[in-house]
Amino acid sequence: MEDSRSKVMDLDEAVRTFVRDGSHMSIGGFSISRNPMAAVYTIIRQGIKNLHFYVHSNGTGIDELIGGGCISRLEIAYGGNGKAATTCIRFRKAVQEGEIQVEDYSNYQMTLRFAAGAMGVPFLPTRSSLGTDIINRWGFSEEMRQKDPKIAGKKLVVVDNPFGSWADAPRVVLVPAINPDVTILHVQKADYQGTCRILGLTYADIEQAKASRHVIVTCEELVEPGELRENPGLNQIPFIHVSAVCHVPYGAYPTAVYRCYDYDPDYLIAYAKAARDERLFRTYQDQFIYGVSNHGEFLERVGRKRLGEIKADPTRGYATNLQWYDRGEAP
Amino acid sequence: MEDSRSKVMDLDEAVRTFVRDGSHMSIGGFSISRNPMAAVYTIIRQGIKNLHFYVHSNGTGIDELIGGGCISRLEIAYGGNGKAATTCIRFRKAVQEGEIQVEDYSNYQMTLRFAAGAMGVPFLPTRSSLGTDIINRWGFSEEMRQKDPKIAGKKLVVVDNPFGSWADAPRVVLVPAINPDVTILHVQKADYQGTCRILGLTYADIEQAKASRHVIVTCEELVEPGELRENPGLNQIPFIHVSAVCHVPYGAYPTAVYRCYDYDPDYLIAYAKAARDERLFRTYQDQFIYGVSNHGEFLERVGRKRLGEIKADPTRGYATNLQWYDRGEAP
Amino acid sequence: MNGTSPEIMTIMAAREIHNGDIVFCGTGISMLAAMAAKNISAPDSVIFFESGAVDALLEDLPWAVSDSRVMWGANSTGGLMDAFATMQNRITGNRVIAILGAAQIDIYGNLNTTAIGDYSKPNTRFAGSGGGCDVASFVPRCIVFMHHERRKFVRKLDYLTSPGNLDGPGARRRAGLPPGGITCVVTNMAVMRFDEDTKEMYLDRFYPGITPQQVLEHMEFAVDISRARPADPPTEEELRILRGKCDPRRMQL
Amino acid sequence: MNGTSPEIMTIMAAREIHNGDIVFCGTGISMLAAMAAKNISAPDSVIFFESGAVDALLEDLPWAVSDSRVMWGANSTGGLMDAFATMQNRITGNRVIAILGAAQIDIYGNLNTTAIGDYSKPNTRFAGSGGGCDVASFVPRCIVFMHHERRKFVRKLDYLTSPGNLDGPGARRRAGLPPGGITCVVTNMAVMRFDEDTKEMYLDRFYPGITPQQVLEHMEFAVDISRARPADPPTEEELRILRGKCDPRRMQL
Repeated sequence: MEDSRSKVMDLDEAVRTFVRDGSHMSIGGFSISRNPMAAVYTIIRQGIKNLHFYVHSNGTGIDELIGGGCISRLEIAYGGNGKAATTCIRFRKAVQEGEIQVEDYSNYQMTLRFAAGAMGVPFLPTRSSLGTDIINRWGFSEEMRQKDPKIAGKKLVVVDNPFGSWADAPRVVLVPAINPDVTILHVQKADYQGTCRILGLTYADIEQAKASRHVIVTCEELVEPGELRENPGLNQIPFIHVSAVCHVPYGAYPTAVYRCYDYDPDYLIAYAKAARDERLFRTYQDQFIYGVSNHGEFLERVGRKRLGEIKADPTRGYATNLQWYDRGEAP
Repeated sequence: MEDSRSKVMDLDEAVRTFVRDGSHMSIGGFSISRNPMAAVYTIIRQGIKNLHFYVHSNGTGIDELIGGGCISRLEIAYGGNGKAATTCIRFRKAVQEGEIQVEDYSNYQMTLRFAAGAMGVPFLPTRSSLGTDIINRWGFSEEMRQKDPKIAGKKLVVVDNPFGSWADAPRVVLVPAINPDVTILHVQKADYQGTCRILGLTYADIEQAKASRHVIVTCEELVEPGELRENPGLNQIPFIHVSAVCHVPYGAYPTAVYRCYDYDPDYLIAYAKAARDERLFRTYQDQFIYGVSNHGEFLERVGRKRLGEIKADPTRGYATNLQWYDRGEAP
Repeated sequence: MNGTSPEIMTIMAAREIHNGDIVFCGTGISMLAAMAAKNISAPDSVIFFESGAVDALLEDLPWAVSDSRVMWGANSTGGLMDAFATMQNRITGNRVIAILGAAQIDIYGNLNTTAIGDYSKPNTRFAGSGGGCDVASFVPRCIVFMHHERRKFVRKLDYLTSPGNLDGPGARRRAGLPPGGITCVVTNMAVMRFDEDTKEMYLDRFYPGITPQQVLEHMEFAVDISRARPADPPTEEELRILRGKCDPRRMQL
Repeated sequence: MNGTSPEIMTIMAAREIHNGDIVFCGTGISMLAAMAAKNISAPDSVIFFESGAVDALLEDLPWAVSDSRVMWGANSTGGLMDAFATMQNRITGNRVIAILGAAQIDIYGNLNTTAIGDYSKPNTRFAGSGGGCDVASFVPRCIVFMHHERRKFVRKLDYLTSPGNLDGPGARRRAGLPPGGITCVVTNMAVMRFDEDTKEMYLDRFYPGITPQQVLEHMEFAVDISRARPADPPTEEELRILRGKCDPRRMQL
């Protein structure tokens, strides 16, 4: 009695179907782990523009999208890329040069905003950021907010606790729900219905998926529903939330996928170097993004040898002998 | 580098240490599944009184505690016991006879209240119950609430959405956080530090545990920390939340534990019959609760044969040939 | 007439379920209706329990929504937080149809599952809301199973547990609820629905052997019977699947 | 003097960690301090990452808090919702000590990790709050690692990302925050703390070879140096464990 409809699609088709100029979006993963990079490169290659992005700490993917000129508005908690870049390079440049509009939140606040969207409530409360500039300074003006029905009228609201001093919290911050048009996740296993199994840390992927009108899943392994149903407690995202499933092995490369492969420090450090210089960055993009037509060709360009070197140790889930020789920028 | 302190205790000692007359409490499980019954019987046997209980749909355990005279105040969403009792018998009697004070919420609201406690916020919002008597009628008066610092000053609060019509929700209900003094859970596996692994549905156990000042865990299997650390993604409750661990095989009997054993329909139906009649109920309690000194003796009284009959099929996780010959009460 | 009374009720409810619906149900007859729909006309409907199980296989009939039988072969098993969020969430919640029961219902489809008599010292206490109030608050369509009796179809509820149309047109909106709530009542005599404008209950279909007048005699309040027509009885095919596939051991029916 | 500057800073921070503490840390030197404490004097402290990993084994040094290296052998791995709830939760949160970094700090211990210059068009943009603002809002004790430079110890922050004592005595309470926030600053020259009454930073310990006056010369604002005493340098034992057990491959130090 399983859902008979298959949601399997080619990634290029999935992005073309669900991602539009101006879409409100988020991607899964955290800094240098489990970013849906194949989808990120596809978005850049398709020349999609003016995306409004919601980000907790998704590093590599966001920086590439900014570098690709795809993002015009960004609500974000953290733009860093592990040891390759304490602050993501293209993100830093774009903000300093006023190329993107930014609204700052904390990591928990962004997570709660996705959770509110997933739960179907307009806001969730937290004590985080009381007394700080996260409350006092708004990146998006109230006029801009009032004009655009797709963003909340206020960045956040501070209210007195209507239960008095209950839970020792005289005051809380309410952060508004996010319901992206589309979220893209990369997971270890999915089936054709769209059910997802994530191994290791889930970050905010589950909340992001459930908050979104459409979810595109790229997966390392495309399995039969029966396999996932043997252990239903391990499937964090039921198929009812998912619109498209794309089988893309190494779909998070150059970021890491627990138990599958590690991040590629060489790639990320080379990227960070290129990102600092406009000419080098164009060369990088021409070679690795525009110079290939899909993720398979991209991986060929990276080279099978390199992919072999970052293969995860089956017990530990990461490459135990991963070396890096260049620490990128100074901290 | 593991926490070297063992939290393993005898159940009798754990209850004596953490549960007091008047304690605010909750128990894990849902209706006829994974109630910490060994702990419930221990509480009754120790004669603990005036407990203030927080309940979503924990059926069997709550009804026994009410029958044992342990509970004086109850905040509850649902008091049913599967096919054995559409409404729990001793719960119904106690409410009708005014023996306990009751405050009604919905199942989601009780779950959110535990989640608020776990998250450290004074309330969480929902759209549930707008326009209903769950909002209009209070079981605990405002005077009583104002006098007792351990309960919130208000049952709940309805507020206008401070983000206007954001998320199409003009108004929401805020339900106050619960932070019980102690919560007791029964799980399939735990280690001596207190880390828990629950198989199958988690109900609201995780939120209840994290909301509580103390957590007593009873477990089917007491394992080494190293075993649980092989798959950290399957451990829902880290040891930092847990005060005591008690190894009690069949500790949820007569309720079910997924992949271990089923509920015992014969026991539950016999219980429901006895519960309807004061004399029969005393006889039941004398035989199964007061007439034994611990859960081991209780299980001996039930009989190893019966326990064998409800053993879970290793694939399906329940007793595939479970029969019941008496459906208990009419619906 | 074909089929016993529980069988007819089950089929009437099953016909309300569309392909692709997410069906929130309890155990017993409501689960059978969901299984019948899935086997007869809505193969891609998804059976969903408040305890947190999504798309359970249900090869054995559970005693409760927490039963291990809802976990075996399910698509996913979470907890109550996940389950209710799926219904309050407007994206998935709008696909949910719920099947509920109640002790009392009023003309606007509001339900009482809490207490009869004075709430503070009731004559009869019931189990309480459970997830009933939640789902009736969140989702666009709910079916209620009721026995047609005057004491159950009442002018005024002793306690309003789960919201139907509250006190009439616009009331859900004014209270802050999304549209929806109780939209269909399936009884042992008839199928009742709610008028789009007045939000009041009306008689839609009556079963073979029953007259609209008889239906009215079993209710404390009067409803419009002008649109009432005979219900199409369960077909042989529907009954064959219900009996053979959904409850072969006759544990419910 | 024994130990390099990063080694001294690591040991100074490690000494702040008590047995049983839950240590919120990032990667790099903050993680080394947590590991040093666990190996030297606080064996039952629990290393905790905002990404959701509890009590990681850390047999290899991670590049980021999301790194698979924090998952291997951990006690549990959840997500961000779990991790931040553990800190906002008053029961577990009160056991948390955090180790942070910042671009700027003021006399009340407030931190800037967002931007230098005008926020709307900054001269230098940093990564942003991440979990820094969250943890500084929730927990009673936070250590900040800083290089002692005038441009970092500033009279006025360009952006207040993470709350210390805000604008002085009572300010956290007035804002609605629990007591706590930034309580200790460990630099390459000294250890600074905050006065209980004035909530202002003061010089507590200066390292061998450094004078209180030199510390003041590296700050834009003046602080009380009347309580300043020389720091106890790292012991041989502390350094042996730090070098041998926490970073044997010298990837950080």
